[in-house]
Amino acid sequence: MSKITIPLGPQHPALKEPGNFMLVLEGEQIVGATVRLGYNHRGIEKACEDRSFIQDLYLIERVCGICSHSHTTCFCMATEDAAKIEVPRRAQAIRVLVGELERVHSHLLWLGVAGHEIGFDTLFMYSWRDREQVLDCLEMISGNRVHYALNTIGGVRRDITLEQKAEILKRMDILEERTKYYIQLATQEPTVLARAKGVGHLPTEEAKKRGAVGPTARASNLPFDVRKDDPYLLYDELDFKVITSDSCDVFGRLVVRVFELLESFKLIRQVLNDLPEGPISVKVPRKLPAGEGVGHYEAPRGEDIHYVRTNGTEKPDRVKVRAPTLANFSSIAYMLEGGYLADAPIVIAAIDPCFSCTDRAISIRTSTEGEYSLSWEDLRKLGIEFYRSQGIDFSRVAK
Amino acid sequence: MVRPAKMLKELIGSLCTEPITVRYPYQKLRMPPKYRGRIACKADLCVGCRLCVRDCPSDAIQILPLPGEKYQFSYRSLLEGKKVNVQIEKPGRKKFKAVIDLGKCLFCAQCAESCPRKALLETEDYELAALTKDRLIRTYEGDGKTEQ
Amino acid sequence: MTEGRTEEAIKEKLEVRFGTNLSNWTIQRKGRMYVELPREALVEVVQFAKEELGFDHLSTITGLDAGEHLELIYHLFAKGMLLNLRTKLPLSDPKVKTIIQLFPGAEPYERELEDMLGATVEGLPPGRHYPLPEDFPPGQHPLRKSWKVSDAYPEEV
Amino acid sequence: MVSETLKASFSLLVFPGLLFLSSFGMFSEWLDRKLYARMQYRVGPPWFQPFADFVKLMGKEVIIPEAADEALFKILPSFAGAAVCTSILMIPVWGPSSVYSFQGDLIAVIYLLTIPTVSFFLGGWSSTSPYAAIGSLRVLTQLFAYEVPLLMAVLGPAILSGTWSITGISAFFASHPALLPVNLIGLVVSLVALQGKLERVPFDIPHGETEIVGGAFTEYSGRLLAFFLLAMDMEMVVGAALISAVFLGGAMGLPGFLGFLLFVLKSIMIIFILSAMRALMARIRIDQMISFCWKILAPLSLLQVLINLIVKGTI
Repeated sequence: MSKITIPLGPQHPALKEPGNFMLVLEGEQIVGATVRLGYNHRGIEKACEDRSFIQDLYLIERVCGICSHSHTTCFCMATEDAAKIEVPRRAQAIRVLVGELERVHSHLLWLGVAGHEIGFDTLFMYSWRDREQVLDCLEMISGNRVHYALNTIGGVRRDITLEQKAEILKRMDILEERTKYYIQLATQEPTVLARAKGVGHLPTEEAKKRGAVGPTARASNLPFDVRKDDPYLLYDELDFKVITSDSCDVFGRLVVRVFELLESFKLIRQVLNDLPEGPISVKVPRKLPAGEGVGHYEAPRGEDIHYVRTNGTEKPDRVKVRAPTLANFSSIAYMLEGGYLADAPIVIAAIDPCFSCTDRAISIRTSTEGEYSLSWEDLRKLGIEFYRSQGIDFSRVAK
Repeated sequence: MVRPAKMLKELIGSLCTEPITVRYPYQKLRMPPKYRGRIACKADLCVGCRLCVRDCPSDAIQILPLPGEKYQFSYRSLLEGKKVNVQIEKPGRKKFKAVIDLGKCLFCAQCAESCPRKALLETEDYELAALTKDRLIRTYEGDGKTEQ
Repeated sequence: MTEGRTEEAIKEKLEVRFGTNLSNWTIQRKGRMYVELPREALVEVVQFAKEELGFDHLSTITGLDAGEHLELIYHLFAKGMLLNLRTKLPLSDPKVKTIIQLFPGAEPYERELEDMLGATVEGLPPGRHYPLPEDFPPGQHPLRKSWKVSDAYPEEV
Repeated sequence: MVSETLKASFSLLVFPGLLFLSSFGMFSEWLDRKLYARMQYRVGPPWFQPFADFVKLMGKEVIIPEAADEALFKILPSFAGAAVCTSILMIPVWGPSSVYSFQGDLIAVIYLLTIPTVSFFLGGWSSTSPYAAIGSLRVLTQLFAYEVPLLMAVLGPAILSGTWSITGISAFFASHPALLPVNLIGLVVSLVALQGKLERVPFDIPHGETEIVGGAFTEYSGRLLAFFLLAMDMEMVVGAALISAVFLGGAMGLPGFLGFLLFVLKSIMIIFILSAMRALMARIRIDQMISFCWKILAPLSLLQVLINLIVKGTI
């Protein structure tokens, strides 16, 4: 049978972000896969170098739209290490709380996306409906739904009140019940099992060799979790389990994420019931002393690492961001090969990719020679002309 | 343990309840207190330190001095033999206006935090879409109620 | 892997094996240590750390332009410990040997060093650019301190 | 002769043909979408949404790939629609009998209903895009999987009633309603196969959007796409009508308008089952689909034929 090469991306309904996978097909079977990234390089690392630390916080937050708190916490921890700043315990607890709420939101989002990739839109709608609960919590704490802007160097910007605490605990009970339902669903619905079991196999040694992180690694029976292995904030005082699965496939990744939700609820309750008293931030000078620091954080997608070097001015000398997806990339090509085309979207989605975080960092490109750009007016004119040629006149419709 | 049609009960339940969707333009969303919506400015309180401008991650805010109030009087000059108008600025604090470009704003409210006089506020206003870019630029003078 | 492993023990083991090659030890806090080594010894030290000391996860490679030289920092991770190996490359000859035979996952990090900082990683198989586009002006490396957006896109500024 | 031609064109173009079928098809698309949405806690579209979509697509620019065979590319959508319109003539809609009825029209309808599928395949194949090529290959592969169980499932009632005409079958069941439950397995098999024919979840493999974008329709746009989608809607009505006539006794002998009402009611019921099926499951892979059809559906329909042979022998 002749081979067909199918491009998956950079624009494709399965991928919500730009990444390119060239799949060589023999019938339905994938015999070769190449991964190409770099479509969304935004120059964040370079941009950080000529902004002040406070401005960088909000820039770093925009590395990722889902794990915004992970990146800022990681950046703050690296900067605080470099400048030898001690963060109050209450601030650390609030960081843990928001980090876990974010993990719940991210995992529920993933569950929905995974459902959509295997054509199970009902699961998608249900899990996103439930995700609103946790988004409401985050909105209540921080005032924003996605980019919480809660971290600042030396602490957090907003405190948790008693009413908020009660409200969050109430919503966590609802979510826990829903999560248990999803566990049943994932392990009992035959079509989900048919699409998840044995798909995208990644054996333990291969995961270790290719440096897989996060739920991808844990589903390959590799108990690697920064929260346990390199405890930061208050994690060494909190009680939680590292969830692993030995099935090494998409089903394992699904199970690991859903059970991690339960662990997160446990953590959220622990933090809220035992919130340390005290200030929520310390005063930090604008100019930080010279030094360097590494932030190490378990984002919902896996290990996130930031390196910050300060040079005594109010701007950093170098900020390096390594988002979790990049570490999982060499595993994708391995998992795709030998699989079916129909499984490609779910295999890619199973690492919960976030290409824009991965690429982070250069500038906007505008018109180059040979291309042209259209202004709003030009577009409108073009549209009116087209419809006029079809016999409909839109020219009197208001702008 | 495999159970086909696992969700059937839930589906029927969903058919019998109201949709979860908020029918937005007809039904407004309720924002929690301290929601970070449009940033407003009580320009009366502004002392023109421009800390907000310095901290804004996206250059969305500008603080511009307002021409102060003036005493105006005129007298007939004996030397030139004609009427001369004289303006003298009233003594007192200088006034400022804030120009905030909502197209650039990130709604992080760092400016509200940086402001030593708490002149900048977070509001619960979230319906900020506009058809043209220039309508996204809001100017605040006086007590913050007036805007363009 | 070994629970009783301390920063000092690792320092001692590395010093016994590589002696004077290593300099500028910093133990910043629990689980964070920095050490500087010449680039010739890099592959050997990484291999030793991976095989003998249990640092089996490469978190990332940071590259930065420190003025007169490029500085690379290899962040190796083992349970509870982040070992940061620092090596300096002169700007006139920014060459370093690849470590993808030890950590296959290091390929994108090394490509990034080539693209963004203009280091030459010897032994990296030919491949596409990452993360810069294929038509990016050659010889320009955005993370060098001297680089400006106008160098690559003059029409934008 | 002239009146005969007039009658034929009226039934082909107005009732129960194109005009009725397309409006009822759009209604059932809306119903399907609304039910699907309500099962997911959503609001769903307003009643005129399918019509608005159709009008919008009619106004859009038609883009034909350069490498495609233009004539074939353009003719296929009307081909698909025409085949569906013809097939409704042999299914009773108004009252207990259809417009044209003859021995063997059951087989004719089943074959007329494969024409849209074949035209989807040809349309995708002639548009020479990799997504469309994969999609149309899947259309054809899937056709071989569900067609046999569907045919064997409708064979059961035909054997039981001893006639090959749809009108005859529904008349037989109208007079022997006690025999309806005998065909339960066949009904289930044919509902599942119909889901496959209409390319809906869990069998929407030919245009699984997360895998191959639009499948066979990837390169279709504007008017041509509108007609393809309309043909799909009409196919849903014809499929539901076929099942209601063959397995549920059609109009149950009720004359004229009452029979028509019963037809609408039964179609709505079948559409409800189809939407529930769509909401309940994930899309399966093409290899899983084929093994499911051949290993489970086909033996089940054989069992149905066997049961009906035994029942036929006893009555």
